[in-house]
Amino acid sequence: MTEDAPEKTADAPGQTPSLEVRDLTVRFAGLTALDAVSFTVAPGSLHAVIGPNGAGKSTCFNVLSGVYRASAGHVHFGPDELTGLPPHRIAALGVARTFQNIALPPYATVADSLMLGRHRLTKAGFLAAGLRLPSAAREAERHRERVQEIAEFTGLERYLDHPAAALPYGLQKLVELGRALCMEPRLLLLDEPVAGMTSDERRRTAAVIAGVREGLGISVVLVEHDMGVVMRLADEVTVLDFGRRIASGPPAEVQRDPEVVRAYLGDTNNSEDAEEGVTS
Amino acid sequence: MTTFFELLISGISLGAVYALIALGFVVIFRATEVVNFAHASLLFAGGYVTALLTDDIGFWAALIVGIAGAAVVGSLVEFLVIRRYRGRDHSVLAIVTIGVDIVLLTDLTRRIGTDVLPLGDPWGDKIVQIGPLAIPETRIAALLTAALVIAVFLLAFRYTSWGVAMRAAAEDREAAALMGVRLGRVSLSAWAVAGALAAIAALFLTVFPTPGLERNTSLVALKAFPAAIIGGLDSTTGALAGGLIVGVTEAMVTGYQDELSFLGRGLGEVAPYLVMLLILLARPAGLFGTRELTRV
Amino acid sequence: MSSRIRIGLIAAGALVLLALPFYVDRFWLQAGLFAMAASIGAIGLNLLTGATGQLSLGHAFFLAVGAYGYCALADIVPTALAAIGAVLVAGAAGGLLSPIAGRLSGAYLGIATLALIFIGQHVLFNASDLTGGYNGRDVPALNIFGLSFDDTETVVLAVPFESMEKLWYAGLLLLAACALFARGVLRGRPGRAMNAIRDHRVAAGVMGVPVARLRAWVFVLSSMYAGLAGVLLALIVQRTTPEYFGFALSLEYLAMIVIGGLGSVAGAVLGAVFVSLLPQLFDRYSESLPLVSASGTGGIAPGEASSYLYGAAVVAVVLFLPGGLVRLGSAATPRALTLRKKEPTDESAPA
Amino acid sequence: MPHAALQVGALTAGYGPVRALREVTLTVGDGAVVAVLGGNGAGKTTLLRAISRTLGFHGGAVAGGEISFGETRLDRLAAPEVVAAGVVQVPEGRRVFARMTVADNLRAGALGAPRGSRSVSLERVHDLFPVLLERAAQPAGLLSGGEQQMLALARGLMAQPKLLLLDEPTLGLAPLAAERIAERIREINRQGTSVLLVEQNAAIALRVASEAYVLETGRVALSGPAAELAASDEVRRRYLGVVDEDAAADAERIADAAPVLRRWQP
Amino acid sequence: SSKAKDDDGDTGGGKGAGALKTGDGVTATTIPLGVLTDMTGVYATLGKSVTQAQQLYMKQLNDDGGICGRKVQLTIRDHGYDPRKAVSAYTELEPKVLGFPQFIGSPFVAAQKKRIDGTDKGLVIPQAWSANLLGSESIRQIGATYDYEMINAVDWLVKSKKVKSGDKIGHVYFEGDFGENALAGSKYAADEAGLEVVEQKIKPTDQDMTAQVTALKKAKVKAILISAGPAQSASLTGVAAAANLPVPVVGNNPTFAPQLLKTQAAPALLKNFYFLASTLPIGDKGSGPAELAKTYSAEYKGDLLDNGIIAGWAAADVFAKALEGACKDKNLTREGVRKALLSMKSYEEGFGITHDFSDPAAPSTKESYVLRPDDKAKGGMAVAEKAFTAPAVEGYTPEG
Ligand SMILES: Nc1ncnc2c1ncn2[C@@H]1O[C@H](COP(=O)(O)OP(=O)(O)OP(=O)(O)O)[C@@H](O)[C@H]1O
Ligand SMILES: Nc1ncnc2c1ncn2[C@@H]1O[C@H](COP(=O)(O)OP(=O)(O)OP(=O)(O)O)[C@@H](O)[C@H]1O
Ligand SMILES: [Mg+2]
Ligand SMILES: [Mg+2]
Repeated sequence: MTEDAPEKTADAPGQTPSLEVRDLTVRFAGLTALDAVSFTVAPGSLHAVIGPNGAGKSTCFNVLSGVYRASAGHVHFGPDELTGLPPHRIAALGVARTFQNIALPPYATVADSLMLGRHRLTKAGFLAAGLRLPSAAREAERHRERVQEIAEFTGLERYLDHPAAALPYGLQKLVELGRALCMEPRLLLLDEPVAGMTSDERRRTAAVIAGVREGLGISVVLVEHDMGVVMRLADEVTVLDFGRRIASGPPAEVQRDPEVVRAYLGDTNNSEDAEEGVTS
Repeated sequence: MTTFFELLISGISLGAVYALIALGFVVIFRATEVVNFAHASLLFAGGYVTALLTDDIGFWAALIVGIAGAAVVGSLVEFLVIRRYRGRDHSVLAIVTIGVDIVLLTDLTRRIGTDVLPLGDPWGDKIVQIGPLAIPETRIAALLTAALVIAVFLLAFRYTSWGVAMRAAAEDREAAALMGVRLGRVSLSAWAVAGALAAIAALFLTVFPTPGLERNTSLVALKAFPAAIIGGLDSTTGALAGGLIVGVTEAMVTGYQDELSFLGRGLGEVAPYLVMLLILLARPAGLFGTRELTRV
Repeated sequence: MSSRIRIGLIAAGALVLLALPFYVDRFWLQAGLFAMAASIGAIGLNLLTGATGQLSLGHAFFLAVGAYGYCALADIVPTALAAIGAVLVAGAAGGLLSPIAGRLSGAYLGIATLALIFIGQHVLFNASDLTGGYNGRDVPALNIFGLSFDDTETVVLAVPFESMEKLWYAGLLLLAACALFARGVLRGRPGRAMNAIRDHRVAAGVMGVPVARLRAWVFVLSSMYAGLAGVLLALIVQRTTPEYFGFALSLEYLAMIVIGGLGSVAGAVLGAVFVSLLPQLFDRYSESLPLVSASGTGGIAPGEASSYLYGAAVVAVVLFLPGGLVRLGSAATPRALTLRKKEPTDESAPA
Repeated sequence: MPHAALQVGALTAGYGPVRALREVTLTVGDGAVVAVLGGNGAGKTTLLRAISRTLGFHGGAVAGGEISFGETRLDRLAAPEVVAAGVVQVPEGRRVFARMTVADNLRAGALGAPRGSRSVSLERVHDLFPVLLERAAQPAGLLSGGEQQMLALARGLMAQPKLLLLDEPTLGLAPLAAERIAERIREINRQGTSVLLVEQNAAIALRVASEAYVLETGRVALSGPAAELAASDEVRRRYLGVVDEDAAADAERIADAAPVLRRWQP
Repeated sequence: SSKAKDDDGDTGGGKGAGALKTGDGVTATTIPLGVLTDMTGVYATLGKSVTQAQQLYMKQLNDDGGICGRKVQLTIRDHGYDPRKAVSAYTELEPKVLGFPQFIGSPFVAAQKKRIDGTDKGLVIPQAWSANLLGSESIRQIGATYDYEMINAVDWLVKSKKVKSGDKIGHVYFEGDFGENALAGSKYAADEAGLEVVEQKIKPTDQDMTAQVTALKKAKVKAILISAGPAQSASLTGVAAAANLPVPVVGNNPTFAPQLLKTQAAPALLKNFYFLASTLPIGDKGSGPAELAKTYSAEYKGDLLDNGIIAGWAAADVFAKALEGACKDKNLTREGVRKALLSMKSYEEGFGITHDFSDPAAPSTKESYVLRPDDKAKGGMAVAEKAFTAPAVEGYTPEG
């Protein structure tokens, strides 16, 4: 049996190609969630996608990861066209993502959840696993070590034996991040990675994300409502509203864009103002 | 041509009975997301109580007691078993209902033993003649009942608080409890209603042209499975459509058995399943069922 | 349980199993063999239903494919090859269903597989050239390198070995191999992917698991286990009849994995032993059981009593022993505790 | 209408051997807005579950202490009875009924409310979140994350609670939307509903609340008037992130200090 | 202790020429027999009556002193029509008993045929009359097989119901050995008589015969044969009558149950239904049935009377007679019993038909009674025509 041997992958580390989203359109019955959206993620950069609730950010991720099908438009990741590929083929190209609504198994431990991220990088099929071929054992051993490394990096090593689903919300978000990292992605899609965290924890998580980009040199697309984190991390920001791109550019520029302020930020802006609110 | 229409009519009338049974599955499925494999034994229980009493207290009274009896059995199943399940996996609960079914069926078949029990209905073997077509009165009654009951449920699910509470509880018990839904009561009422429906289905399954309730009756109820699936497990309209499709398929294939004999004889029972497979290939959630929603 | 005690227990158990044919009579050996065949089938179903979350009511169909496939192939090739061939044919039959097995899940898949039973029985009854129709077929005895698993007596250590004694060892060997294989699968990479599909289909896909393909392969694997169970059953009964491979049989297998423990190999074996030995014990000892009366005396017949008990066991296990019989042994592990639901104990370590 | 105060006294609760709350004492005065802050796993959600009697759904239980709302001892009731007593929780993680339409979700929310008032609350809710009216016929599961959060909140309001328990109501909301929620909470409160607010967005929480508690590993670490807490250094640093200006540098510093993830060499 | 062979041990306790030879579980005081029945499965109807009748028979026999000074002891196993349980039960009882006066389920008997004929060789009386069990010295049915019954039925239709060459007759039959063996007979006889058979195969879960009747009506059949269960014959007869297809319906063996006369189909059954059997009905005035009915009712108060009682009683009686024969031959072993049975050429125990057990390849009789429902008779059946054998039977050889 040769069941699910991983697809041939074109990825060699260090060669992160650019992600090109061209005129991407997604329609649902009676609703256009994405309307001819285009943007480019330069290799190794961190690109933030922001916008009001329901603007189409997660929908965009869903298309990029193959969960939804685009009604029109294209997504190219280097030489590969992502539109139309099933999720596992996209994963095989080195695209990893986290979920806005946590998607962790209810009983598996954190370690096992992270190991699942290694799926595409490992080969052992039914025969190898069933017969316990030494190759399968060696492979598992090697990848467990890497999982340990990633757990240490994300600060999860204390929880490796815990069932992931019983962890508090913020830690579950971290497990999601760790699992995506375990896929050794070339493109990492993060959907609201710091939602539900305290300021302290946000900072730590932001540091992890920054560290990922530094250490691995991969591209990251970040959806986040925490403007602090976005400003801090992003090289480039695209703003969506009602499925349309209303602005894009460097963070500081975008933040001043009146359209963005009207649709998204509101005139009270961010934590400084919030603090004023408290002290006044 | 007459043969064709005779078969069509006979199929539709048989289908009405299947639809009634399938509706029982649908009610439980919508209320609890559980496929109730014990439905056949609820049906058996209802029929048995009716048959037992019909000589002593008359048919209508017996029918009412039978319906109530099956409702009680349904409630007991909920109260003693379903309610006590703490997990979240609906497949496991489905398997639990298999266990319940085994216990109930063993008991009822033991009681019924070797008898064939007539339900003493007022329609007897009377026939309504429409042109060259003969339709048993019982089947017209079944069709009307099925249509009525299904309409009532359609409205109830959609427009009453009971329906909203039931669907909410089925999807997320905790969130429903946070809305003030009394989970126990809702689920109990669903099972009671399913029991009552089963008893009504039992009536039409065991009156003319079948001789009465006997140990195989519960097996016949299995034929409502493809009906429920073809229509879509969570759709009341689907139950009706599925029931009719199964009934007509079965009647046609049986009636034209000679022409189809290259597929082997006795295909009538198998044909609905083949139809079901074909439909599932095209529509994985049945004709009227809601597709699994995934939003991440 | 320390691992040394554990190994000791396992060794002792193995020794007892190996010695049994020298001491117990044909009836018990046959009962044991039925349990072994059931265990193999149940392991296969547990891979599918327990580990991957794909409900199947069609397991009996694949048992039939194995049993009949063996008979039919034995007409043209040596029996040993026929046995292997039958398992492959069962797998292929599972593969044919992959458009459905890959796409459907939950109740829909369950009832779609129910169709297999009815279609399968229809074929068994009607394709009489191949299946012997209602009469069924005689099962040719297995013959491996001149060792024939039939009723000719071979005397071993002064004990006459007939078919059951010989099959006993074959059965043990097969069961051990199947169990170890399944365990390896479950603990390895495929097992993780299977669980991921069960727990969160979309996430599994995004992690790189080819959901439909893996589901289809698990279906194939589980069908092969069922096929092997069918071959073994046929060899034990020495005759295949179509009625046997019905709905009730599929339900029995589901009951086994639920009673034993979903998703675990040991659970499948425990459940299979429980479900297949229970009625035999009842029958055999009906005279001495309270409440149960011997057949033909009115009252609750042994067959009924075991039906009651096995239905009730399914319910009771799910309600009171979530995780199945297999949890009885491992209840004390810390991981089981964090998932178990009970009042907090007072002296407990901080999280 | 007469309102009552929520009293939580020496509450201890946990999940199996996991102790999530230890002797937590807390009061939500009549008509007050009280915020609860705390890091991940501090026990905030557990506190709300204990009050709304839904710990059982998670395999948890109250081990000691008492909870009362006015004259009513909540810790002796079942979850639906708590709702009937006027205490309604908007749970963490939205928990909308995915397969029901938005409209039916709102109807479900009103199941615990007096019958006559439904259309009024429906109007109010649509006023607050116009998008819900637009999407009335759409299955709730298909809404975006933030839209679901609005629906969850709206659904909770449909029950017309006397005390509203909010578990991270601004989670995943855009800044503008979060601001609007904050305003709305104040407004609801002005109309007479007390609020117990669990928030990660401490800035908003402290602005809305009159009093605040800080939970740490299941214990009350700090408490007092919201303004006072907001001024404390500890709270400023940990929950308000007022050192944001240095965040980038901070991030780099942490990244340097933390183990570095190197590329994987297959 | 191991089960190692301690040489010839317990086989044949008897020594010397004049002494009684015993074996296979027979002791100085008891003759153990096995009963493999179905009291909880699809043939529970039959199983219960047969078993109770046999228990009653043995009780009386033992009260009268037993056989060869020994009491006959029945061990009963209910297999619920599950092949695995049936095989297990046979395996369990076989080493302990001399023979089986009852074994329900011809597929299971067939499954054990190899062992019964090969090594075990104990006398088995199946309560199934499928021709494929013929041809074994150890497996002996009592009565005509299904195919012969149907040959007689067709003959009777031609003789008494004005069915003539060129006509069509319907045959509704169960999937499985019962229905298909019956079909073999009806097709043979139809061929001989120049009739055409319209086949309708059904399953036990088909309980509404409307579609079948429609198809048969379309084919313009002049009579309908049915080899199915009671529910099906009631539905078939009722629907045919209601659909203006007033043709005779003729069933065999388990097609009828007295309970049917309480159902809506009763009038139609009384009018159009006939039934072929190899014994008198239990409600017959003849001394055999009447006496049996009386003793049976006295023992099992409230239980319905049906023809299973006669079948069980007759099987017990035949077995007992064979035991007596074996006793007389001083050979109370499996072999002795078999031989004794082979020498019974004209056995008659008051149920109207004479049996000849000397040829294992042929059924013990080829005669059938035609019965008809009678709501006044016990067991709901009365004789419509005396036992006869169709001439066509002569040229017929079962496929067995
Ligand atoms: N499968 C679907 N079917 C129908 N409508 C959908 C589906 N998925 C998303 N939508 C709609 O598309 C719009 C965009 O949703 P999306 O999840 O992309 O928003 P978002 O930008 O991620 O918002 P948020 O910040 O709140 O998460 C929403 O209005 C949502 O209701
Ligand atoms: N279902 C559960 N089973 C076991 N332990 C649990 C469960 N839910 C929560 N816990 C534990 O209880 C403690 C408190 O969790 P709680 O969810 O109340 O924290 P929280 O303050 O709401 O955190 P967050 O801000 O992440 O939502 C944590 O240690 C957590 O691991
Ligand atoms: Mg989103
Ligand atoms: Mg929380």
